[in-house]
Amino acid sequence: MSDEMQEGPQGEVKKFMYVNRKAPYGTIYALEALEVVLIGAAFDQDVSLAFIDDGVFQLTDGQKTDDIGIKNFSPAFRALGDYDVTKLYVEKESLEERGLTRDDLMDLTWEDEDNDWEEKPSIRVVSREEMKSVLSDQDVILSF
Amino acid sequence: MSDEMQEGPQGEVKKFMYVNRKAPYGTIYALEALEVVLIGAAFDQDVSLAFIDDGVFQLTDGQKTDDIGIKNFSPAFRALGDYDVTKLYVEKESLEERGLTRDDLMDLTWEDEDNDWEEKPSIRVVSREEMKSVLSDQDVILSF
Amino acid sequence: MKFAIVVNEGPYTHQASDTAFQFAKSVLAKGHEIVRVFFYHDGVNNGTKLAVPPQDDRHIPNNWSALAKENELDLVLCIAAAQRRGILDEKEAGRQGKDSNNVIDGFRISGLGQLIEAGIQADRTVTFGD
Amino acid sequence: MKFAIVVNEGPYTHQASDTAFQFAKSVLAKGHEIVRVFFYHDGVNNGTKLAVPPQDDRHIPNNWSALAKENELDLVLCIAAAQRRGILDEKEAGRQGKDSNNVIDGFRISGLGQLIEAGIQADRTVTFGD
Amino acid sequence: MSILHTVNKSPFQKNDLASCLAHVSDDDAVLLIEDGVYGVITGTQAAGQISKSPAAIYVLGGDLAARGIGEEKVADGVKIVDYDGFVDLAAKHKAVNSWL
Amino acid sequence: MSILHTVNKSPFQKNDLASCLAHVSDDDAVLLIEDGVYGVITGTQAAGQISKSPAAIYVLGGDLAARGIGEEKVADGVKIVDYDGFVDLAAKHKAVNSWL
Repeated sequence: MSDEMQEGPQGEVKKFMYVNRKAPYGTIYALEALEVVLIGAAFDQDVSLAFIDDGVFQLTDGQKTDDIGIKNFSPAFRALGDYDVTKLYVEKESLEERGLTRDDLMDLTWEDEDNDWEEKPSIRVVSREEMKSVLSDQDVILSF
Repeated sequence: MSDEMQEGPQGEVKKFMYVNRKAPYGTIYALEALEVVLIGAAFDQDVSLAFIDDGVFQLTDGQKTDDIGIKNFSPAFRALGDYDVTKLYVEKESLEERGLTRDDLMDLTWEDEDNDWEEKPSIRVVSREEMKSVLSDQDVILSF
Repeated sequence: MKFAIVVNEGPYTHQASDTAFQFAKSVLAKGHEIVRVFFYHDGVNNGTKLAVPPQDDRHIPNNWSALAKENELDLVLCIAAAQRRGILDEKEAGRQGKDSNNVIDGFRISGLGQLIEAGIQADRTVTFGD
Repeated sequence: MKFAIVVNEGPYTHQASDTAFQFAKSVLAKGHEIVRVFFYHDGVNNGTKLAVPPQDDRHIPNNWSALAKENELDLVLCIAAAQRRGILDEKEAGRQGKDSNNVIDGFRISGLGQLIEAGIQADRTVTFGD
Repeated sequence: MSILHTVNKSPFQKNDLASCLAHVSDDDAVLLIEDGVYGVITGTQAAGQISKSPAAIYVLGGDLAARGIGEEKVADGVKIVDYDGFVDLAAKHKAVNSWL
Repeated sequence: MSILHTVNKSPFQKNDLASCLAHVSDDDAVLLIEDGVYGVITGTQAAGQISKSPAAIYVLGGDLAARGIGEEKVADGVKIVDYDGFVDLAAKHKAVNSWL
């Protein structure tokens, strides 16, 4: 994976990790985390998202919120690719414990401008061991 | 145990159960639950408190809150007897899982006016099975 | 049948207020009575008149306020919980020497006794929280 | 060393704001710098000027306000989170046509970019929440 | 008369469902709402606990749909209700115990 | 450089401590604060998990005292720190990961 990033206004590129461990709708953390990620994308930092534990539920396909009277915000995840947020690490063990597979998740992609705008998947299902080393590698960790 | 109660202003006595399942200080629920119990005591209903799961931590002896800058509200539990709130059911299994015994809890008592003001313990350590039947017996259950 | 409803969390952060709202609408639609909706803990934050949620989102305090007007509901904010969290009506703000107030129409501020009284009067008391 | 502090829960209900406050005092006592305290989610409720806690309890919004004045701290309430929850300063209240406002001295309202900027500028970002 | 228990938190991260199931009487009912609905996903440890309970288990359909949990994923024996069904369950039992 | 993890919730009711311990690297540190401090009570399942972790484990003394958990109840190997110690730990590690 490429880590070439433009420098931000402060002339510094930090590795920002947004950790998502909570389910959507029961609490607002998932929605407001996504709002931070979308705003943060303008700062040209090296951004990753981690989906651990119940956080993986944020990415389920087919969310329909009409009956609970709350806006379905899951389509906003599809916009992440346009904002150059392309590294969504989803923990395999978390999926499995919850009876989910990658097929239950939305199909999120980004277009690689360095490679003839090839469409690439944004979701990277990783093992807990891989997640550990991704977490170790960060400069700033924001948890929701 | 005696269930003779005075009738309230509405001419009805209901069994009110306050369920405490949360630890003190990390959140305000324990403190604000106690405020309800103290106000509710004026209504002459048949009042019980249940301490289940982390709720048992509310009753630990020797709480000293100076360093965290939050008021120690545990002494207010000692006032419950004066308000005729005398049934505090504490679940034995919840204590054990948390490495606690009855000796780690405050010594809470009430004075039995029908028995020459004899001092009696308010805390009744009960098994999970007994807790189940206490819960089954209630008319109004308020959870905190 | 008479219902009392207790809401223990504020708007938006937890689903509790939304679920209580949907539940209350169903209680009324089925011909039952709501003797009171009591807002405790952070639940008092449902009674603010200063909320400005995004246009495409629900307006939780306004929705409660409108439901109360349509159905003559008694929506009570616990005074002790409200003072601690900065929810004051005009009268209370005056008494406390504050230059602003923030309780929306349709809610009233009162004591914890109103919660116990609701529990006594109602056939069922249902709590929504976290 | 430069610290950024993030507070994600409101006053009194969760300990997060208290812990952040004790942490902030220690950061300053040890001679470090606090580039910003950013209040997000229900954390924006720490910035209310209408709280009237019991006399024998701590006054969380006042304590933050005083700490900010003594140490020239930058306390920022996220505008999107604040609007949703009914936390408005005088300017924002005017813009929204509201007759009251409730932000205490020492806090300012600004955008989420201030959180990211703090994370970039600080050597350490520490989050307190639930 | 029996009691209706509600559980609103995910069983994968919180013990509320487990504690509730340990405290229900045989003729009680349990209704899963909000994030509690994740407890019904077939094949999980939570659904296994539910299937062993003598109590009747219900789940709020609106909360399932919101979370993208299709009905084909709901464990056998769990009944799906709407908010009207929630009201009926509350009316049918003598008290409601919310496992907050 | 390694990471400081903080856990602020009771391990008896929430999975945050367990999830944190499953994600720490060997040279990381874990600091238990607020209701997280219950994790150090000797003889409990939580303290057992802690003792198996390669990471250094710290607990905030003020939160222990507030909850009436005496130092004699603190599991072996856990170091007690105050808020100044919390700041030192944050300074010493390259980033802080709060398990909210």
